[in-house]
Amino acid sequence: MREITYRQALNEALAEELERDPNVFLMGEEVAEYHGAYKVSAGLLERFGPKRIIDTPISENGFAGLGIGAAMVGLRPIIEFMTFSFSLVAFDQVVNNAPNMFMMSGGQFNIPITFRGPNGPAHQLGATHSHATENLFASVPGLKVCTPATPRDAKGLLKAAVRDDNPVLVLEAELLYSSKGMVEPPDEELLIPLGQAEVKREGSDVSIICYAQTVPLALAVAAQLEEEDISAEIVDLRSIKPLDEQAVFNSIAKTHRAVIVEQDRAFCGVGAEICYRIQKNIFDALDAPILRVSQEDVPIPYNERLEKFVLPNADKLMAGVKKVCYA
Amino acid sequence: MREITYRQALNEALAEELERDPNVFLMGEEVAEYHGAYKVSAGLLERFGPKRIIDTPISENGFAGLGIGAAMVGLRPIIEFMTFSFSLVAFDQVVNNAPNMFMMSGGQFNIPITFRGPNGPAHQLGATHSHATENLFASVPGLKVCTPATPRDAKGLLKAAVRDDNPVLVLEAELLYSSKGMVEPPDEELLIPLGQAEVKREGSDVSIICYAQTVPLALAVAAQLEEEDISAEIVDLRSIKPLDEQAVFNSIAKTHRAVIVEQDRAFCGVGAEICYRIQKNIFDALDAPILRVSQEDVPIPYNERLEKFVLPNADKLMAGVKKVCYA
Amino acid sequence: MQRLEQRDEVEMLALMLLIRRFEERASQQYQAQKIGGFCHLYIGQEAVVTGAVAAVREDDYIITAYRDHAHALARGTSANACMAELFGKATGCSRGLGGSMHFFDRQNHMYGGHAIVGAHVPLAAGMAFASRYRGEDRVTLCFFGDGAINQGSFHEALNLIALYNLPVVLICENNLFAMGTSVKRSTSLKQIVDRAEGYDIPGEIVDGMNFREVRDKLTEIVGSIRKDPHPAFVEIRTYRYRGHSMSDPASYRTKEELEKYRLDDPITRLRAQLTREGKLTNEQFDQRDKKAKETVIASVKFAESSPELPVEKVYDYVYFNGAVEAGVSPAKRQESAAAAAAATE
Amino acid sequence: MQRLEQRDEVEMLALMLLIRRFEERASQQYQAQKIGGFCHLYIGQEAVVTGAVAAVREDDYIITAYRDHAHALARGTSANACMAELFGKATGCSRGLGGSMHFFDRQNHMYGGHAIVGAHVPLAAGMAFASRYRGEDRVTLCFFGDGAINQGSFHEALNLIALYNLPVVLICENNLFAMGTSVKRSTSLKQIVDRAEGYDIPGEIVDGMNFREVRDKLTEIVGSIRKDPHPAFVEIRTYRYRGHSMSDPASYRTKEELEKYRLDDPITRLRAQLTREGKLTNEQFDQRDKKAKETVIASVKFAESSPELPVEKVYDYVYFNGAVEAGVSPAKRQESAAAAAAATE
Ligand SMILES: Cc1ncc(C[n+]2csc(CCOP(=O)(O)OP(=O)(O)O)c2C)c(N)n1
Ligand SMILES: Cc1ncc(C[n+]2csc(CCOP(=O)(O)OP(=O)(O)O)c2C)c(N)n1
Ligand SMILES: [Mg+2]
Ligand SMILES: [Mg+2]
Repeated sequence: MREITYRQALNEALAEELERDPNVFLMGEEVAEYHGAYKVSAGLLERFGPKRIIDTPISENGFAGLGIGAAMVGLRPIIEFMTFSFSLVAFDQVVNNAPNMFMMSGGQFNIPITFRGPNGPAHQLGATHSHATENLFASVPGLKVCTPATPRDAKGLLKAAVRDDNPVLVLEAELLYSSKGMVEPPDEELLIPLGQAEVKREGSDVSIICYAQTVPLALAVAAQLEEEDISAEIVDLRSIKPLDEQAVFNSIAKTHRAVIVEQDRAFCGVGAEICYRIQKNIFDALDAPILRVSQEDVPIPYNERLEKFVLPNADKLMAGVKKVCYA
Repeated sequence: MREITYRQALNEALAEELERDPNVFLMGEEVAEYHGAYKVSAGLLERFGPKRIIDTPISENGFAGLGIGAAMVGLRPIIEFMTFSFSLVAFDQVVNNAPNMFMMSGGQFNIPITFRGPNGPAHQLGATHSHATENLFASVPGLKVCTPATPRDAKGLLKAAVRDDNPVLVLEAELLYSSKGMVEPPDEELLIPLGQAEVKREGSDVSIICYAQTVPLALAVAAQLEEEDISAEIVDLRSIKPLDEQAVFNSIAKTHRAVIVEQDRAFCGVGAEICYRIQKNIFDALDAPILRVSQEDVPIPYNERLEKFVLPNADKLMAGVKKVCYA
Repeated sequence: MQRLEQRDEVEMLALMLLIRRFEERASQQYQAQKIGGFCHLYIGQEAVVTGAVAAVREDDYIITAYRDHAHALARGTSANACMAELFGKATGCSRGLGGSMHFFDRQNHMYGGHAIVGAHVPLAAGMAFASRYRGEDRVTLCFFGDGAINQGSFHEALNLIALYNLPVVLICENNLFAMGTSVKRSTSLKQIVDRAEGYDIPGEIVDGMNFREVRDKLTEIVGSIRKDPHPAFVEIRTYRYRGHSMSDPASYRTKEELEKYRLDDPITRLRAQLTREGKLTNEQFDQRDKKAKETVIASVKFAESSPELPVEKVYDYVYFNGAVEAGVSPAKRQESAAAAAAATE
Repeated sequence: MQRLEQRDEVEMLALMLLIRRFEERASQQYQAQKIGGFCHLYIGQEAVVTGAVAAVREDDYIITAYRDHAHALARGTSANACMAELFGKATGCSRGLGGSMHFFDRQNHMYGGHAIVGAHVPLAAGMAFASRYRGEDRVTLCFFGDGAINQGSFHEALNLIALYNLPVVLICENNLFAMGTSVKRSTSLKQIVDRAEGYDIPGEIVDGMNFREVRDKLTEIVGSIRKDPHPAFVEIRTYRYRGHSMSDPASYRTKEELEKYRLDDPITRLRAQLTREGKLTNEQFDQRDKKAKETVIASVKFAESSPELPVEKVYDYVYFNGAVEAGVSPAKRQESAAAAAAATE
């Protein structure tokens, strides 16, 4: 194991998959000569050449569709959205063509494509540039959605996504690109199955369900809670779809209390989905209502303090945990 | 009161609002000369002329945006999507421009626009043409979403939508266009406020929360349940956003049991949202876990039997109600 | 599947007859409520896809919109598989899961059947991208309607196709209407082909009621692309005799206009040409037509007697391999593709 | 607000200086972390918006993308309101809620500030639609970058604009790059203006480093549109001296290229023209420049000392009237608009 950044982990995943399978290619705005707006594809053009690392015009709908067409006939495209806020102009391709083709063709055309890029509010980018899209895409049958929080998960999930024979969205967290973590050495194959949560910290009093940017947030809050003698278990979903509900149930069976801290909007969000499943399946195990900590239901303002105010944060999570613990 | 169809009710609402306010216009594919793909705009071109009833090319993104721009400078556009499955190609305009402008401009530009058209699976149209979009749009702050189930609600909600100073989506139900119901006479102004649910049938044993196409379904099931001595209360949400959670709580406070029957996909759907709110607010009132009846999480197949199998239906709702009633 | 070399003009006429008779029968079965959903007929436009298919190799890629029955038939999908698809049966070319607007036949290189207007043009770009990526000399034919040229996806795809210089023939089947909207009311262009200029893609206008002109023009274009990959745009002028879909009375156009085009019928025209040249007798024509009718009647029987998928099978068509694990082997993928293809026979 | 009649060339030069000094100061404040998010500077392109604004009436509609500081300043939004917006303050032109990419100023007819590439072009169509609907003779100026022409929304809007014959001037600020992608790598067109042919919209190329050329060309076009509404397309060739945004080192282009354009600087050029013609002394120029610098320094002070919105106020900006009731009176709407406009002073 060695310590690398989340960005580097993604870069390694891309390089390894490009190396392994000649049908894999990377396409998107500024991915080649510019090395990616966030430098995730640094060095790939030099190593794999312009045939496989391909810059595009600003045409998300066009190149998302191009990727799907290429996948229909056997290639395995990795499509980068500079951010998932820009995937909204390609929404129809991602939700209508990619996931429906397998059903509509009676099983003749599966679409082995990976859409990836940063997702969720970053820092003061304003309402148009701060979309967390996980609930929108996870709602669509036929898509898979994963949301890595650590360098190790980023590498393992992205590699699994590229090898998956279905459309997979890898929603990266821009604010984590420079964060560091331990990852297996490059000569050890690292694949993390889609749909497997991970308990990032054991605890006994309350389960905090989180993913992506909210994982480090939850871990920090758990450390603080420890000082107040509340033992929080941190369940990192890692994938939103398939959703590892069993891991969530297992944790709550132990703690009897749950707070979900999500990156997206509350309304029809990931937290709502998890809540439904918990109460349906282990209703009697619950000692308190489930709480969710989410974005406020407002367009994201530019002003820094207002932005912080509307995003999930440590104070809100802390308050939520105390409430479910009646502490 | 007189009996008219849902289609006619919508047509009246359009005509009355066009008559009332010269800033109102209707735009969309085939709305003028063809009278609408589903004839909702029959007669309007003849009455209001081509300046106000405007046919477009097949450019949903373009004319949705055109409507938003016109709304920025004081007009009150009604934009018809031939179906909301086609709103997906205009997704960015609807979720990024319409609802964010008011925030991003610091309150200078509100967008008084109505997007309307049929939504949700109709009959054997296949995966691309059967999208129920309510959860996707309701998730977005700044939008309002309503889903009328009866001719009266259709008329009253559409008129309220046109008068609202914010972007409102009126999600009509294609399968209900020819259904009939009692509606106030044309000379009586009918406005149904957005965000107000209605109890469509009183009951004491279980609350069935429903909207749009699932309202007649729930009413039919309630009639059947009555024969088995189960008294179901039918709460028609009418609007998804704002969501009249109080009406839902009031009903469940009485019945202690809830089944949500929704038109969309379960995953991050409307049912999940309602479930979260119920358990958070009246956890102790619940005598059983909340159940939802939704689409199966699969792309909609063309085959009739398979399509029926994956959509919410009376059998599933019946089973759900019995389960929460431990009957 | 028929081999292309055998497809002489009489056979292509027979193909047009098959398409025509198939569509007539589909119309009848739709009215008898054996067919659900939307159903868009191709009657009047037969020379377009027939001429195009006559100009390409079996393994060239073909993709189109929702008015797609003819494209599958022209590609070699059996009338049985097509009719069964309309009936929603497991023996349909999409196993009854796609329906009229979503015909697919991988084995015969028919890549759908796409019902969101314009949204398949980027897919065509991707297919052509893949053939260039692998160094193949395949050409992609992308069919779309006159209404599609105003969609954003059309535009983005055309720019990408031009920029990457992809081997695609963009075939606009200009039948003068998109539902009830005449071309004059959907764009200010005097002719659709001019739009290609905005991408520096060479464009031509072709008479779509004339099989030979379509075939010859496309043969020329495809030959040129095969030698030296590049995009091309053709506006093929044609006409649909029926309404937009089964529910459209088409009252937005005059009987006179329809009659004018009927006089120019592509089947009548090719028949006359062949007869004049001594390549076809009336008897031979009648024989072909009879055969087409029989094939189509048989297809209805086939469809009627075919099974539907068991309802719970629907879950098998959500994710390939129905599972969530990473890394399914390419071998499995081939297997399944073959199985699916077999089902279409 | 300055009245247009007073905007003689010396004033327009002063406006260009204000824009330049504002952007330099914004850059500095960004580096000092007083400004958050993305920040795109206009330095080098000043003659484009200045020339365009000099050609229109105060009440003509103007809308642009995210490189928008200059467009607000040129429209008459105060440097104070602009700088305060960058600082996220309640006195900002968007009350600190929009930020650099989302400048709005209703009172001065500046309609944003739109950060999704291409997505504001349909809005421009709507504004022009509205002015025609009401029988006004306003013209809409829609600015966008060379990168925007490959977006679907651009395409759909252009077709609608052409079809409905709307009074819009489509102004492509071709600065040769979209982030690190040179125009040569984003489209196969030899010149961007050719894209307009695909819609039958008349197009022209204008030298964007030359204030007078921009103003004169646009005056002519706007005059023609005012008389008889129609769309027009201009490709204005310009160059941005800085990187795409504050975080871009712009290593994708050569120093020589940059130097070449700097020699053609729009401010230097207009200054030289005016000096040569005896309309401007060096002293007068220095005075204007000094004033611009002072205005901008004052704007930083203003921004620094301005209040932020209280956090809970954020809920007031989700729905107009903050409420769910139907039927808010137009009067209320006006009130609020006026209040918002007042806040930008
Ligand atoms: C994005 C989208 N918008 C609208 C529709 C509804 N629709 C289906 S076909 C059609 C007309 C298309 O006309 P054209 O492209 O000329 O093809 P044709 O029907 O003439 O073959 C429309 C509007 C759709 N399927 N997709
Ligand atoms: C739909 C969309 N895709 C990508 C981006 C990211 N992005 C912002 S600016 C830009 C380049 C735009 O270049 P151009 O249109 O030439 O304008 P310029 O920056 O040169 O003024 C890109 C790719 C975006 N904002 N929106
Ligand atoms: Mg057509
Ligand atoms: Mg540029």
